[in-house]
Amino acid sequence: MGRNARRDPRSLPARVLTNMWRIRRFEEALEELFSRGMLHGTMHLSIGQEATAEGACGALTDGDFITSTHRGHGHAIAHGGDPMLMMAELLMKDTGYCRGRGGSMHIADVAAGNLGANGIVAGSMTIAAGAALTQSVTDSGRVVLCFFGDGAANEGSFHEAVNLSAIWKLPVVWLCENNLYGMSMAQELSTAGGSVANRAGGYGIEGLAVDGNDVVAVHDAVKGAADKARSGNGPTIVECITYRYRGHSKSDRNLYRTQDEIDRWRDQHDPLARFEQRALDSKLLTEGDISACRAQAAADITEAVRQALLQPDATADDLLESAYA
Amino acid sequence: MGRNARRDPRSLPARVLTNMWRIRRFEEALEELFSRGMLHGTMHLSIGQEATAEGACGALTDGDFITSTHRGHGHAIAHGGDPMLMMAELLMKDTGYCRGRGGSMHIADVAAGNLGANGIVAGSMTIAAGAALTQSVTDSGRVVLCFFGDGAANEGSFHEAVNLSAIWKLPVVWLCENNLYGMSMAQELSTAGGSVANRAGGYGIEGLAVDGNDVVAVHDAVKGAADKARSGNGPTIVECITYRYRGHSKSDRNLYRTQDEIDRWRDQHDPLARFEQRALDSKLLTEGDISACRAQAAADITEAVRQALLQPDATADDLLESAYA
Amino acid sequence: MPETLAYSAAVRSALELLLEHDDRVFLAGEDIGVYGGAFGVTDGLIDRYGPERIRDTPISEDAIAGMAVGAAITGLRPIVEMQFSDFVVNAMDPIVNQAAKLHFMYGGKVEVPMVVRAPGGGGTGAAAQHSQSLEAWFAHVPGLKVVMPATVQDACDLLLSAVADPNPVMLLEHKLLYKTEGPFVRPKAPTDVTEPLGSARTTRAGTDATIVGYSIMAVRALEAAEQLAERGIDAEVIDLRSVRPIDHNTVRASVRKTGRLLVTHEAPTAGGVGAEVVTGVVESDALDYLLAPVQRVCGLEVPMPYARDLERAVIPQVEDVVDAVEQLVKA
Amino acid sequence: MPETLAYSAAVRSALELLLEHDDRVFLAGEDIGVYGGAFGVTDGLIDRYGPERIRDTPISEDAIAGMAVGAAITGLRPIVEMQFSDFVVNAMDPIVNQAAKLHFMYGGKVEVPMVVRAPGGGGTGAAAQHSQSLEAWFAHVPGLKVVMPATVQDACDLLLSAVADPNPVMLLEHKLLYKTEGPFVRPKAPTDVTEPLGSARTTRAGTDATIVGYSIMAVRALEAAEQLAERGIDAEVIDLRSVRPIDHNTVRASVRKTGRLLVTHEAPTAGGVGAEVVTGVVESDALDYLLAPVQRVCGLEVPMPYARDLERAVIPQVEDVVDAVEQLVKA
Ligand SMILES: Cc1ncc(C[n+]2csc(CCOP(=O)(O)OP(=O)(O)O)c2C)c(N)n1
Ligand SMILES: Cc1ncc(C[n+]2csc(CCOP(=O)(O)OP(=O)(O)O)c2C)c(N)n1
Ligand SMILES: [Mg+2]
Ligand SMILES: [Mg+2]
Repeated sequence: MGRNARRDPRSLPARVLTNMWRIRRFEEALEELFSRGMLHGTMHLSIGQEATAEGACGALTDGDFITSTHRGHGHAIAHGGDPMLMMAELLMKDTGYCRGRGGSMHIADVAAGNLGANGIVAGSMTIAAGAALTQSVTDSGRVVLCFFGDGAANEGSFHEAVNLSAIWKLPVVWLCENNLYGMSMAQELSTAGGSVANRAGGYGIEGLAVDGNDVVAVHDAVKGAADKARSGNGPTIVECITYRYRGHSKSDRNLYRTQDEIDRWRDQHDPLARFEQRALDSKLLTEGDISACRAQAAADITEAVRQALLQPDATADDLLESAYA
Repeated sequence: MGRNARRDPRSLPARVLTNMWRIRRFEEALEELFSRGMLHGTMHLSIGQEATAEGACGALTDGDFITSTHRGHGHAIAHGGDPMLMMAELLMKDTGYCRGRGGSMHIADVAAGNLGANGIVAGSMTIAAGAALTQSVTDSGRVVLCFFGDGAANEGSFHEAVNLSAIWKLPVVWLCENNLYGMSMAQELSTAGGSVANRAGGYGIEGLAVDGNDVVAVHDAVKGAADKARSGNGPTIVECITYRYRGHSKSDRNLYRTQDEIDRWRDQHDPLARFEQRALDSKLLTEGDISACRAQAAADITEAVRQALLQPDATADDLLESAYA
Repeated sequence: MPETLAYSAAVRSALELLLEHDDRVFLAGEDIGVYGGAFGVTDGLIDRYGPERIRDTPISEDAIAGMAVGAAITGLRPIVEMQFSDFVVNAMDPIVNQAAKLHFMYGGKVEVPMVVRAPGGGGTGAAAQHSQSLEAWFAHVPGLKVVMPATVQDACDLLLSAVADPNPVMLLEHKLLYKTEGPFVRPKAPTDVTEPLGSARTTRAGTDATIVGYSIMAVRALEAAEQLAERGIDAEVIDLRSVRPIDHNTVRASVRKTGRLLVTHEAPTAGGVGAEVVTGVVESDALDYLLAPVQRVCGLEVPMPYARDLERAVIPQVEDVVDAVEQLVKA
Repeated sequence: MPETLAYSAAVRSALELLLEHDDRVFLAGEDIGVYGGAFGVTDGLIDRYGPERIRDTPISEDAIAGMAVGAAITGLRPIVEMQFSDFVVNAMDPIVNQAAKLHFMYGGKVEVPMVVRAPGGGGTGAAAQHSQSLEAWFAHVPGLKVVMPATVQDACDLLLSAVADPNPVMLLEHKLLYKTEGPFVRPKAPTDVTEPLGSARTTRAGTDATIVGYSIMAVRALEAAEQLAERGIDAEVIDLRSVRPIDHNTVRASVRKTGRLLVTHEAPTAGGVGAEVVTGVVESDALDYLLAPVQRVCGLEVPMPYARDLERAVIPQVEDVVDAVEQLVKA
């Protein structure tokens, strides 16, 4: 399964743009639902980071896997997840991806190759290594793309997972979404050595940093890394420089950065605006196409919310039987 | 306190050589006691690695700290530990360093700057960072030397500790004793990136690899790193290539390496023989001096064992009051 | 006259006192600086005490706790924060294998005066990896002390006592308590407080049944007791406050009086601290006073679910305690 | 006719069967290859199954366990070894936050069939960081199963059952048991064994007192019962075998018969599995059958010391059980 299983007859640029807009509209819809008190808990929005999710997942092949993070809505959508089932999960519905048991931080669709979001920073990295080991020993020809944040690069799990993947030449792509902050901690202050990509050398693997708001650049870098992994040449760290416009989570007062910085990224580096401009310039899409993509994305998410709201509520009836398979 | 507090009027080379012999004789005495059933548990001998311990600790200044490992007898002696109190500990005596509660893997003398051996691989690395933080915030002018093995470099703790030390510019020297194996695991197979020193770049700090069986080379490298740390310029990874002649611990059948390899290291690279030859060649010591050093070391250890055996046994009387300060 | 304060402000006031009076004290943790901590506990402290004493760390729980051990044995008094108690899984080695054992293992020649603060518990919709109550693990580790303040006053006082203690102390706060308010007498100096670690407090005297809880369940137990009073049942409520050591004598004395015992905590039932409380009773002569089987009102045996109703079903509520005590008294 | 085999060989025979019959099974851990494992359990396996299925790992416990989670959810059946159970502190996140929770958290749509083998316990002079018995931690985690075989046969059978189970299972062996020998019927295929996880076994019937133990203390309990028999005391012995779930019914039934309960484990007393066993009894009607306060014969509340006599003092011995049962019966 996976993202490419959704047959969409439109051109690749149209699909990419629509998907990025879907991610943004999904997050915005959540903000709206949250403000109306319809969600529980907190959430971590990826508005501003759409190009990284879409570029990375778009470079994968049917059957490839991803692991995701606490900031995982974009990953799930980009990997072909159904926004309705995601929304249903967040709305605490029994038909949501996790039957209302997981919520925002645990959206998974293992059968479709999304091995799951994870509330533990760097918690999915060793899992990704294991999933890649399965691919390696079964010669499946599939790769695992592991999303992690810049902050995660300072967890011991990062180190152990990357080292293991390097010595075992596992088919994994380590995809760092460097949005400059781990919660309030500036990446440059927390991460000795400057960049995450720079750490690759210590493990004898390749590391590259790309503009994470350029969906094509992300795609190309991940495509290269995935091809390499698939052909048995081991892992790569791909660091995507990007930015989140919203706070870390709902409780964030943004005290650790300036409004000016946020504005600058939004106004000058927005991944959607940039891709639209580029597609126009290179005549891949017309103004009309772009409007159509936007409208499609908006409609998809509106419909997802509408459908999700109609779903039956999650139930505690079989809760006690749910902890064990 | 620390090693230099022991006033020894002899020349530096004589002291260094004697100390290295003390370490070796100490380990040999343990083997002997072990074979006579007088010890409990297992132990990790550092025979073959004496130059690293002595070279590193010899580069420190009074008041500097070390943290040690499961293979820590050499570190303790090199840092000025009293072989009698160590032996008493291993012989389960109440006057041993740890009152018989710690044994081989936990010899410590915090007051004298040995913050302790540690049974957990890489377990002392974050502790060393914390001890270095104390030096930094109190402006003590002291440094912490943290011994760790090549195998420890693949623990998450290594990563987190080194990163923390780098961003906080802590006065710590990361001293890797690379004896080519972590138990049975060859360092080159377990450690992506080739060398441990090579990982330093990922943290933006300096890493250097030296001949760990050359006591002078070790001394010089550590001296440089300690000076740098002391003057506020942060940590360094100093990787010392060395070799252990004995098995990992008492249960090791040495199946993962050849006798030939062991013989080669012992016959061609022995740190004691090499230093003796060098001292002779450069006329720092005479044959007579060397004999005197050896004799002194042997006598010291014999006396340590004799004294230790006379000590009162460790007692369970106050055991229940011992867990809490 | 006591002022009224929020629990989180009480924790902060203890931190301020300590920072003010003791140069050796410093704080470290993720986002405790300008962010003020995930739950706002350290809000504003960095402005007053600077980044050297209010240390923002990388996301490296192992290093945070291990660094604290190293700092503690060399003379500082670290107070570190695990952003959520769930993340302490990444710091088990420094806490359990190092902090808890060094004093013993090194023959009594070193002390490890460090405090780990960690917010636990559910009710915030944060699901399975952000809602755990892991006190039972630490309560099982010789060398550690584990305290869980339920009241605003204790939130301050037990923290002061924890920092004064020469041993490593886990101080587990409950997220939902942070915003609760209560009477507070502000200590003038850390030494004003001599609240010993390890003593329970009887927060309501009663004759019909003993309810033992701690942290948020001590609060809910008291509410339950008030409701029970309306139904003519007079329950005694004990706030354990410390789960290692446990003040078994206070519980036993109460059971000898009431003959009925209910223990409650939010952590899952099986293997929880409640079992230890119960066992402390029935391995003593207090067993003979028991008029009915003991009851536990604790977390269900599942990870914490996200959905509101499911989460509520997993976490013991006031009415669950009320119902169980009613049954107990009828039995 | 059963053959006589060592416990470690029985574990190995289960591993061999599994490797032989199921391609998805692989082993991973530190020094499990040519070294044969720190306790020789995997001796020779790498020669027969190769380094892909007998995977030597770097010293990275977090990655070992996390990798197992990832392999398990994608179709393999990992059996990983923590070289000493003490090192599991470095793998708590993958075990507790991931393996135990994924099935629930992802709405039942994934299974995590992995087994973590870990040798625990003291008596080897390896001191505080190499002698712990940490089962109580895992017994408190919904989503995990925890088994602790005491006999040679169970060492094999419970491992086969653990691997057949679709859930993550902690299989905690005791170092001192590895060399013990006992009767062994060799299964022909993994499916020959249908020993369910979670059932206790009454290893000696008796009428005067119930002794509940597991792992090495189930063995010592049986020895104690034999000595007690000579003194005219007829003890029933229950080998719990599984500490999550706990077979409370077997214990309760026994207590209803004997009226006296002693639980024993090597882990420290406070907060140990014994408390859960006791509570399972006194929250049922079996309480009414208790003729005397329950007794615990468990580890002392200190880290494990190195010196032989001190270590012996901390670990419950056969004579400690004998003495305690005598007192219990007199009471
Ligand atoms: C082990 C662990 N430590 C801390 C946290 C709390 N936390 C959640 S997200 C986050 C920041 C993560 O930063 P980064 O990896 O850069 O991802 P981003 O949020 O920027 O996408 C923190 C500290 C956690 N969930 N898990
Ligand atoms: C966390 C942890 N994992 C595993 C072990 C078991 N163990 C003890 S020493 C050792 C090898 C360590 O290798 P290295 O760091 O190279 O030190 P060396 O023994 O070579 O001096 C292992 C695997 C341990 N003590 N702690
Ligand atoms: Mg980030
Ligand atoms: Mg080594």
